[in-house]
Amino acid sequence: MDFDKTNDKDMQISIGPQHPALKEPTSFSLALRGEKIEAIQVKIGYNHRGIEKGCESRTYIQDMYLLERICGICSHAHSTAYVQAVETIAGLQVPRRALYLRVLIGELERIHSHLLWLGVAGHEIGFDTLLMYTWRDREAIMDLLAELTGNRVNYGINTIGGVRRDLTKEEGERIVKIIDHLAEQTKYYIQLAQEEVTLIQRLSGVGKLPREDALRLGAVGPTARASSITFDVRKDDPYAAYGELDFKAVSADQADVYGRTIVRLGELMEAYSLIKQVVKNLPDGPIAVRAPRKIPAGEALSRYEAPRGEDVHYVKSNGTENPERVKVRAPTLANTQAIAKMLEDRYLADLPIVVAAIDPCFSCTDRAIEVEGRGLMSWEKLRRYSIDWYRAQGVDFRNVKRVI
Amino acid sequence: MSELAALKQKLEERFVYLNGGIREQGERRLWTEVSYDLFFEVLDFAVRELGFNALCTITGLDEGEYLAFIYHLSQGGIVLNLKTRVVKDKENLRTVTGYFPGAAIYEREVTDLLGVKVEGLPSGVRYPLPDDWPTGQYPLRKDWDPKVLDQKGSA
Amino acid sequence: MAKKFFIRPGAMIALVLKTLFQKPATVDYPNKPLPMPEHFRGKLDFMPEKCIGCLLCMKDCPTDAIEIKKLGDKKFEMDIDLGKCIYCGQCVDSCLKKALAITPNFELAQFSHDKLRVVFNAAGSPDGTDQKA
Amino acid sequence: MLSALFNILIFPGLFFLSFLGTTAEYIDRKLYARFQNRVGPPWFQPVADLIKLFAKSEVIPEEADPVMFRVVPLVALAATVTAFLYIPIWGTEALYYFKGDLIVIIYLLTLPTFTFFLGGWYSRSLYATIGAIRSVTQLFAYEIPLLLAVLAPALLANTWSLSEMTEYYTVHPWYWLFNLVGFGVALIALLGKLERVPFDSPEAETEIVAGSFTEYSGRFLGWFRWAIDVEAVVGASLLAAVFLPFGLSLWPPLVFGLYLLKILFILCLLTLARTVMARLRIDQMIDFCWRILAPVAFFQLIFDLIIKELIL
Repeated sequence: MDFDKTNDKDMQISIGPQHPALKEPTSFSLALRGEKIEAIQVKIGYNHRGIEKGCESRTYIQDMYLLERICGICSHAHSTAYVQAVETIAGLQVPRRALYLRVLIGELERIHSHLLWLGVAGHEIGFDTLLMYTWRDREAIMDLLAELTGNRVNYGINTIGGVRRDLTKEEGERIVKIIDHLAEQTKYYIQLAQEEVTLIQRLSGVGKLPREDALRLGAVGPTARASSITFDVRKDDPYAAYGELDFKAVSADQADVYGRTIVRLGELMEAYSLIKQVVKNLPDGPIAVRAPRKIPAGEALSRYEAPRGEDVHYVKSNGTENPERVKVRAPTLANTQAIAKMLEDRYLADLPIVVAAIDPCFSCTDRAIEVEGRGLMSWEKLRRYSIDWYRAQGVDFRNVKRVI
Repeated sequence: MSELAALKQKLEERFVYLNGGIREQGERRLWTEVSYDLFFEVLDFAVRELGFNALCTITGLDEGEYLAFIYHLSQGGIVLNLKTRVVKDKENLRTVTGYFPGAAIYEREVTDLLGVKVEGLPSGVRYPLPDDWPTGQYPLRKDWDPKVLDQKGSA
Repeated sequence: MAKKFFIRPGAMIALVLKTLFQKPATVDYPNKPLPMPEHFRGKLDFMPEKCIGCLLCMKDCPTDAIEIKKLGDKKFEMDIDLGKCIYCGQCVDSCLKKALAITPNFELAQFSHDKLRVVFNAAGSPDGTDQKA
Repeated sequence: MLSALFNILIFPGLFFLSFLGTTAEYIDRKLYARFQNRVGPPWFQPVADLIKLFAKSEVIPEEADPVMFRVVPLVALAATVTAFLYIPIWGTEALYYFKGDLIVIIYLLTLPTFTFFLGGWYSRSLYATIGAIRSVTQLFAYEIPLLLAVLAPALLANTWSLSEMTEYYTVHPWYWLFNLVGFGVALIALLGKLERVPFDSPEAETEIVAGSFTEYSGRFLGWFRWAIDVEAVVGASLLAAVFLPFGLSLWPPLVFGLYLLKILFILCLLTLARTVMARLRIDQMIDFCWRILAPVAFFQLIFDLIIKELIL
């Protein structure tokens, strides 16, 4: 039902922009009848930071770091998608060792993202123990990434023409050791997902998205793969070294939140096997080629299978040091279209887990207004500014009564 | 013949004016450009006959007098980048939500950021700019100056 | 699958009871130090004697955090705003003479923004105020 | 008069109960943390939290009913403390007792839930309203199984007075073993009463912020927190007295120690339950209570009837 057509019997309630269920600002306006959701309106865009516009006034090298900061969790996805597009335009032959290392970091990132997701999903349905356990396991990956790349997030491993850091033999051995441990843990979580009745009760049959609707609405990533769509960019449009590695695109046919959980858990196991293959088959050679500062005119579209789904970057160059246009389509933007469909005839209590099940990353989605020229504000000035801003919106905090 | 070349040939056979205008890039990218009055004919053929069943996104470009839009259509791993142009501030786009219901958000995005009107787009909340964004300001246009935001009365 | 599953509530009981007797996974930071790996990208270090003043670091810095000032003949000082720095380490890669290096020092929080400006002068030692960290 | 005041305010009344309540909260939180491989809070954290809340200023929404908004948290605390006076803890005799006090205890223990409802309802916030409605809906789900479960041992003892009941079980020391199924039912119902995972949908953080307590702050939230802490102890004491009435004829201090062990055991079971389960939706909760919990409680009742008529 259309949100504007809901009637007086419905209770209109808004979840967000600030709400404990949401880790990032977004807004869901719900029309509720009892516990049942009658209509829903999604508003995103609270995190628009002007990154696409910002890219146009920075050099290719600077953009790499700017785009990496679109998202903290899938930072490697964005930076790889971007450098791949630039390398295509410039016609650079990236060394094989660099491609393998990109896969290594990309899969480590997928593990850390999926473990994070599993914890968040547990928290949304009140299963905090799962949150604590998975995030504890995730720490091992974060520490590993810090050791390999120099930071726990925003790895900065990519550079145009290759990667910036090499992998030593000892580091490879350490990776395998940690991966083996995590594989054991993940097997336990897979078993848990099949045994724990409260978990199954809360996940099964919730957030149904039939295959047809998933295709129509353009869902991507695990959201789509849980609806028996087997599309995986790594398989269908192989980039980096994925063409040479052995893995399968995990999919499920439940078409609900439970299916998405199973897909992500399956992808974790695939990622472990991929990492082991990379460490074992890492080719010798240089890790980067020299890239020109001025990229010749041209355009390219690059796709990357981020943990959340297909990430698309379009880069257009005009022969100068700055790109003419950079366009980013993050996976969450494609998946938000499906939220309203998934929540049809569901309950308020299902909203957090259904939204969490697409693994939303609204920072990725929104990207683009810079607050320019205002400089740094002191605490007092910031407070003043917010009061004035709200007053302009018609909210006056001077009338709020203080009790005592 | 590769899959990509086959698709290119099919497009060239169906639309004579595309002859020589289709560029292959790498193994899985096709780039082509059509004028806007012919756009829907090519889109329809690509979606219905060639099986391009998903729209990755719509990229909007400011090319001075024109606004250019690239519709990135995908069929598995292959992407057809279909470019078209409209005259800035004069011509409107028509919605493609008939083919891809999920395209609504991309059309809202180009509406907000480049200031092109999209005919037939279902009503809904704007994206991605805030509700109190000054009208007539389109940040992705090349002549847009971010300083307008610091003027009084804007967010 | 070979393993047999049976659906029940409280499937985790055995594990949580075992965990009860394990050491906590959390670290008592900041009471106990938390060392970062050797190649962690923390605070920058500048060696003025190596700098030739090519300004490539300034050019490549994504956030304009670095400023190289010429003090005299072949004498340069670096002024860095740690509040702007995103610790990407691109300047270290860009530097032709390896006059820049990264250190694993990440505990750089300050109460005042002024203290985040660090000047590495020609004398070789930074006179910034963050050295307590 | 003075001794009555002492009983109500100091021992075994408000002060002692608050001490037990905060200790119980500490044990709950610490155990929860250790189950999750965390360190957990220091021993004074629950008291520190309460002091912090009482030191803070409170905001009452303009649309809320100011009188009800302030009064209900106190009613919640008063009701739970009163209920405790009828529960025997150091012998077979409670401080106050009369025929039918068991019903009064159960009645007094439903009052906090009603105050959650009224508090949420009169805050006029949407989240609080939904939380309030869920609280009351949940009340109808768990109260019947709880009542049926408590009824079974009472039936066996042929009395409605808790003190007389414990006396009966002291005379017949092994009869409490007949009621173990009822104990399980009452334990699950207690989870619902205390609004803990898996039955915490009335205050599900990720859905409706804090349910009924969304608009509460400062002192008033402090009263509520205090009442909930005390409610946990009183609920556990009730279960200990009804279902675990053994060793009551010993030396009173020993009985008291045994009592502490019993409620510790019950509280640990409650914590374990909330550690290993996910939150059920309110419809699933009601479904579970009516379809499974209530029939099981009924089975216990009939079982006791048969035993009483045919064997004893």
